[in-house]
Amino acid sequence: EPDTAAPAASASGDGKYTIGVANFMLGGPYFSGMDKAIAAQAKKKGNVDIISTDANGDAAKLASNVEDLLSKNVDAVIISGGPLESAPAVLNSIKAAGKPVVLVDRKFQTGEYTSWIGPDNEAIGRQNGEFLAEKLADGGKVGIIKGGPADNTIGSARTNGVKSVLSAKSNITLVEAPDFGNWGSDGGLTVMESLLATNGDMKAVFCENDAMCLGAQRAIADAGKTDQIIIAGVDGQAEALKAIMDGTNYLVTGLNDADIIGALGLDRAVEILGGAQVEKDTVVPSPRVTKENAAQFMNPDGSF
Amino acid sequence: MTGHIARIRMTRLVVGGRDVTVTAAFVTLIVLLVAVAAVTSDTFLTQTNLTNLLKQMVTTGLLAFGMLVVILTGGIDLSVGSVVAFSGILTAGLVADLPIPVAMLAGLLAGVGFGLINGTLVSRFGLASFVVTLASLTTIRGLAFVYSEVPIAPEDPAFFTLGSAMAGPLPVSTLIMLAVFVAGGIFLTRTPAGRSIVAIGGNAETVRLAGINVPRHVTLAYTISGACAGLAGVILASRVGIAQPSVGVAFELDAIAACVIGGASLAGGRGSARATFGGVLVLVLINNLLNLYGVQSFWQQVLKGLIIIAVILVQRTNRVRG
Amino acid sequence: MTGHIARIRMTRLVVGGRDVTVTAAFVTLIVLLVAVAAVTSDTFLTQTNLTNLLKQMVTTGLLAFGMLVVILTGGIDLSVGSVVAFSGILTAGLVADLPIPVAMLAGLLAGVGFGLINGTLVSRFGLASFVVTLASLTTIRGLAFVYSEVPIAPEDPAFFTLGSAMAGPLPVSTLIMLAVFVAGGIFLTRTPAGRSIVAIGGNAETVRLAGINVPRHVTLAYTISGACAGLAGVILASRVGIAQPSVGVAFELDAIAACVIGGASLAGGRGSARATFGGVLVLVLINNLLNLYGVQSFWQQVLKGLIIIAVILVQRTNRVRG
Amino acid sequence: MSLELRGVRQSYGDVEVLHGVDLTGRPGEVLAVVGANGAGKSTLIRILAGAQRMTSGELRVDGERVDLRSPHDAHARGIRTVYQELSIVGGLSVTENLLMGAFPRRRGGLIDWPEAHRRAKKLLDSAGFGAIDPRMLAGRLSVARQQMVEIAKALAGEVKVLVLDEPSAVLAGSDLESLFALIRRLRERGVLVVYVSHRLAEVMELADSIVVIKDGLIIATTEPANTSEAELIGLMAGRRLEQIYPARREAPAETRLEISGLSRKGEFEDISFELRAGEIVGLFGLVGSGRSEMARCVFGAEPPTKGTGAYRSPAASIAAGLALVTEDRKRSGLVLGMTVLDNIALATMRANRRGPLIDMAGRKRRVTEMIDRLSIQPGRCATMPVAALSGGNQQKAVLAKWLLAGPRVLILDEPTRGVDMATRVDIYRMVDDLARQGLAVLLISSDLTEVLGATDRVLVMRNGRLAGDLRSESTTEDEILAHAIGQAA
Ligand SMILES: Nc1ncnc2c1ncn2[C@@H]1O[C@H](COP(=O)(O)OP(=O)(O)OP(=O)(O)O)[C@@H](O)[C@H]1O
Ligand SMILES: Nc1ncnc2c1ncn2[C@@H]1O[C@H](COP(=O)(O)OP(=O)(O)OP(=O)(O)O)[C@@H](O)[C@H]1O
Ligand SMILES: O[C@@H]1[C@H](O)[C@H](O)CO[C@H]1O
Ligand SMILES: [Mg+2]
Ligand SMILES: [Mg+2]
Repeated sequence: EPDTAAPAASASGDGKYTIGVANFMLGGPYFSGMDKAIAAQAKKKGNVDIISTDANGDAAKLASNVEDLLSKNVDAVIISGGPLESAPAVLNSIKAAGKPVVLVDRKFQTGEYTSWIGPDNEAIGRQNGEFLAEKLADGGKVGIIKGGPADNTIGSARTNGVKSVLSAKSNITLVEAPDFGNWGSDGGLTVMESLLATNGDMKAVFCENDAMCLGAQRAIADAGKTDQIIIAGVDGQAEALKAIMDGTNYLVTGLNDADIIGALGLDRAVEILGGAQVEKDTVVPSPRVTKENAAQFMNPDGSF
Repeated sequence: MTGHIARIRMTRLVVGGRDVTVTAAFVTLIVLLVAVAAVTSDTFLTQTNLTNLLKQMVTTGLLAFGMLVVILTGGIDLSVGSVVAFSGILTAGLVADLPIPVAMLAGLLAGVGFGLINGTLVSRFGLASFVVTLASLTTIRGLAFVYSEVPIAPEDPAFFTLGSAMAGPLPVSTLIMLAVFVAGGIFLTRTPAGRSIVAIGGNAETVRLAGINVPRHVTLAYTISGACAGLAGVILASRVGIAQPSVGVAFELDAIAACVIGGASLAGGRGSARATFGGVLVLVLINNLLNLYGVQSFWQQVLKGLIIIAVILVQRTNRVRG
Repeated sequence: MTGHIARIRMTRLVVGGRDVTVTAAFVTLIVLLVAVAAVTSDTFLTQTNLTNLLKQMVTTGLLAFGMLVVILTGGIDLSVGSVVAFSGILTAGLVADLPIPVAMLAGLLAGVGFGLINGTLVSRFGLASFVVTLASLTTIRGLAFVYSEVPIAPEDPAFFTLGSAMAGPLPVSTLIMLAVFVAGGIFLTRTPAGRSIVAIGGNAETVRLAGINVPRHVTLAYTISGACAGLAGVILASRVGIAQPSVGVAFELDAIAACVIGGASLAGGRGSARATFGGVLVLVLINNLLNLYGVQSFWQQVLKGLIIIAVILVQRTNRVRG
Repeated sequence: MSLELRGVRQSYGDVEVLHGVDLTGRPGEVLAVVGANGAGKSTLIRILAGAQRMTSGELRVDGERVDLRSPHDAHARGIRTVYQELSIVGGLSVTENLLMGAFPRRRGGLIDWPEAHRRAKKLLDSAGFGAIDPRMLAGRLSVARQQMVEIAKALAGEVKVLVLDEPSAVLAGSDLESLFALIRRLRERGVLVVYVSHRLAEVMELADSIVVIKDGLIIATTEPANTSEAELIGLMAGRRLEQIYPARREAPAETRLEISGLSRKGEFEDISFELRAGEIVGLFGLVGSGRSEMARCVFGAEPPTKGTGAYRSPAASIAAGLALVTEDRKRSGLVLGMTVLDNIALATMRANRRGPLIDMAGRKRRVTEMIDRLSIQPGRCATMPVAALSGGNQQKAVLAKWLLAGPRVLILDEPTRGVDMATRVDIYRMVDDLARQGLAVLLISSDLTEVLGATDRVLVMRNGRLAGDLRSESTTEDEILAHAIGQAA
């Protein structure tokens, strides 16, 4: 099946590709889900071997890992950059080795890459903002819980999206939690508790991802405000989808599925290796997930 | 490396033959923090905020007590954050097959087990606690992810009880933490095992020569810390309702800070449950205040560090040299 | 808390009147690691992989040397990871207005400044280094974000040079790190200041009575650590091509591990530049091997912790009791 | 209870330090063990205490062979030990130090603190050290008082054998008397007392039998009635010592140190004296009389509250040619983890440089010379960790460090504490030589004989004040003591 005459034939010459995956950090369900999705898709293809690395959150280690991969003569590199904003020197070294590089989820701010596949975070934010605006027709306070740290543009793009819609509504007040939820449920819980102490009259809360929303939901339940405060998140994490389906106060999320992005990323790398002309940036649509359509996004075999 | 400080002579407060200057300064500090908070923020004294405070103390409190016991022996336990993650995810994972209390007990016992291993490596093999627990921090975190890479959210709402139930105005989890401090205080001041642990931190060789089994007591100290971390992990998972393998990173730092703010010496042999509880209180109050004032996250970090320095500076100048 | 180990009697290796058992065991360990790697992996000995290894050592190596100096005094410097972030972002930020070398110097000097502050708090005010640097870890991290919330990527490709240039087969950054170790080794063994630092960790009072200015030397130790962290931050930013205020979390742990694997005692007074370099090598080799064998990330963590324990166990049983 | 050691051997690494020791002690006997520094006395005692397991050989208790695996085993058999090095936990109260591991408990297992303090008080009283407050933090006590606590601690529980390793080294006057009285009481109760000391006078006074240990072997067993101090010294040292103290002749030259009205609150008050080149001045006083504090203050280790003549810092002192050999070598004299070489060179690093670097070869040469001069642990000890030296040799290493600095004024605080007779003689001779070359020496000592024998002049301190200034040639031990306890005519 593989086309041996393709311009970028596999290095081993046997029609099999080896693709290196450089994860900036795997220690989060989204990122490990992404890594698994890439591997699963490679298995599905049959002619792709995956070498996966984890930099454990250390940018220098990411650089070394990429060099490791290049020294193993991989055909292409996929970077799942997580909270890393960019790595121009790393991209340079891949370019110098003449290999294509595909970015998944995280689009680096600077440096040259071959192709990127990921969500439009600002759009997800806007979508959530519009949903909340609909639900809060009578206005009210909306809390915002950010993941942090401050240099994380994925999160701030989402929050900016929400704000761009809601700040235009005169009857809606935004309250941003001063501290970060660190993208986890425990952080979401404590930040929400503090927020509830200062702004008990909130009508809704938006979190930059589902994990934090799930924690926030418990804080709201503990405070006995389940009927008062609605929740909007991002990602489509399994537990969040379930909460939405179950008809709780968790009403909406914007799909940012690691399974889909990972699979597309692998496909994209293979296409490039096959010599295809590909789109440079591909935005994966992030449908609004509510009670009505949640079931269709629930993937029992998914890794996220 | 102590002892070369700019000497500041202070008037000392002596009550009933005991020098209580440090205690007095410390209580003053806490009262001051509370007073400032109450006056400048209209939220501080609300029921919700106070309940929050009580709940937010639980994890740091439990870890700090366990850490204190280890610090008293002259050691340190860096692995507690990873133990929190492991015992939480283990409990949440077991809930599918076992009754909730049994699953929770298993989580706690996992902490005990890790503590035993840490303690044995330190006491029987004479390894430095810092490295042993640094290594186990890494290994146990890895194990938590190996057990489950993704968060586990038990369906049964009874799983939330431990973390969110209230006993009157007080959260049950806070009561548990307080009980640990009270029992732990008695243990440290009034039982032979507790006294041995304190003495070991002062001079292990002397304790050995006094015929006391030093390795056994050191192991006990790490086991207590492991148990506290296990308990903290179970309570945290129950409170959040979801157990995550990534939870608890850097928790050890707050626990250590609480001990030191409470006047414990990292060289061992000095520290008390009561003062450590005070340290926990100070830390939680600082966090709470910075939030109530809406200080931005990274300025919070800047200030938190500076406040900690200020607090221990005050402590330092108030302490009689030994 | 040392000294109660299961006693294992070993034949000792004595060369020219010196007991070199530990050194020999250590060198054997490294040779063994390399041999296993070379035999079992066809990638290990490739030029790229070796270059890669050399580059990977730079950050840990620089931080480990600075950490060693502080550890020798009996202290610890937890703030190095935050200093790496700060000096990196400062350098990248200044590149817009200043010539690159000047900006880099500024980054290094920021490290020196933080080290000075840490050292002064520890030595002049008698505060425990663990808490001082724990607090400054928090504060400096916050300051990095205050300086710039967003990452800074200088446009000028010359910014990448320091981190990626090669001098023949060797990366320039590695050469810099090696130079630090060589100069540092001489400093510690052959200069009065270096010997004083080692002695202070053994018994500060004795050193003070020998007419040596203890606070000044302790401050110097933290300053050296700060300088190393500053340098590491500058090189890291240059290597990645972008400076991000959130980098460097938990870097201190690897640095400490390297020192201890190299046989340094956290109580102070014992440790050498050469052995610490060995420790860095062991750590980097472990990482590299686990990667080459394609061990899954979380299992890597599990194994890494276990290997560290194994290494220090071997070290421990080989050491003569003092 | 009787104790019997048979063919006891002990090795540290490859070095054997006991080569088959046989020793017998009977109930109600005071058995003195004497020997030069490094002869193996403390090693022997650690074996008896269960603190160290012998490499080979056997221990019989009342004829039955026993294996002491830990100090706990020894305690269980009523063998209690006071070690040469202090092992007080400074952060705990005296009571806790005394009762460690054997607290009275209430029902429910909790410690009964009031009862514990009562027992501690009783213990101190019965040992004759009733002046110590059991509730006090042990770390606040002077070295001598800590030593008393150590002794009292050994009496907690049932004692059948009491092993004392140089218990008297830091004691003087009535404290010493209390100790002797205690030992005699124990003997009457049938306790076997094993007593190690370098103070031969007290050995002759106390002991029922004496064993001499030399280089890890017992070379003589005798009784006070059948021997003399001189003979013992000859046996220990392997040579005869003609005269212990060199004859002093006066040649006081210019003033080297002039202290005037020096005070430090709570420690000493209004101290004035001067030291001249060429003279050796003794400083005697009872425990806690403030001698050490005063010396430290002169040296700049602590600031005075009033007065002149003291230096600003140890560095300033050293620059002016002062040297201070402190009384507690472990706490302030040595860096235990470093080599003998590093320790001896510590105070002279800056002076011996080549450019920025230490002159390593020159340093080694100078230190080796000093090691030879003081015969510190004969053999190649320069690269050994100083902690592996015997107590007396450690003391000599401290002395060597300061002699290397070539001082003009030498302050010695209990410099012969734990040092054997032969070495003492060497030290006295060396100090005498140095004085003849123009050094001014202040010799602080709790050993009356030494204070009188080795000096030209004796200052006496009492309760932090100077209570006497006597000429050595014309005074007596009794007169010095009378000044020290405030009963001088
Ligand atoms: N831990 C050790 N390691 C190596 N050698 C040791 C150790 N402890 C003691 N030694 C050696 O054993 C020998 C006997 O020492 P010991 O302390 O028993 O002498 P001692 O008779 O008590 O001397 P002193 O009168 O000076 O106290 C000495 O040569 C000493 O250097
Ligand atoms: N009764 C006491 N109880 C506790 N500590 C005391 C007592 N008397 C004196 N001290 C302590 O001893 C210190 C003075 O002891 P110092 O060591 O200077 O005396 P010294 O004459 O050198 O006696 P020593 O033989 O103990 O060295 C005082 O500052 C005090 O802290
Ligand atoms: O997009 C991802 C996910 O939303 C995740 O939850 C956090 O990190 C971001 O990069
Ligand atoms: Mg001895
Ligand atoms: Mg004295």
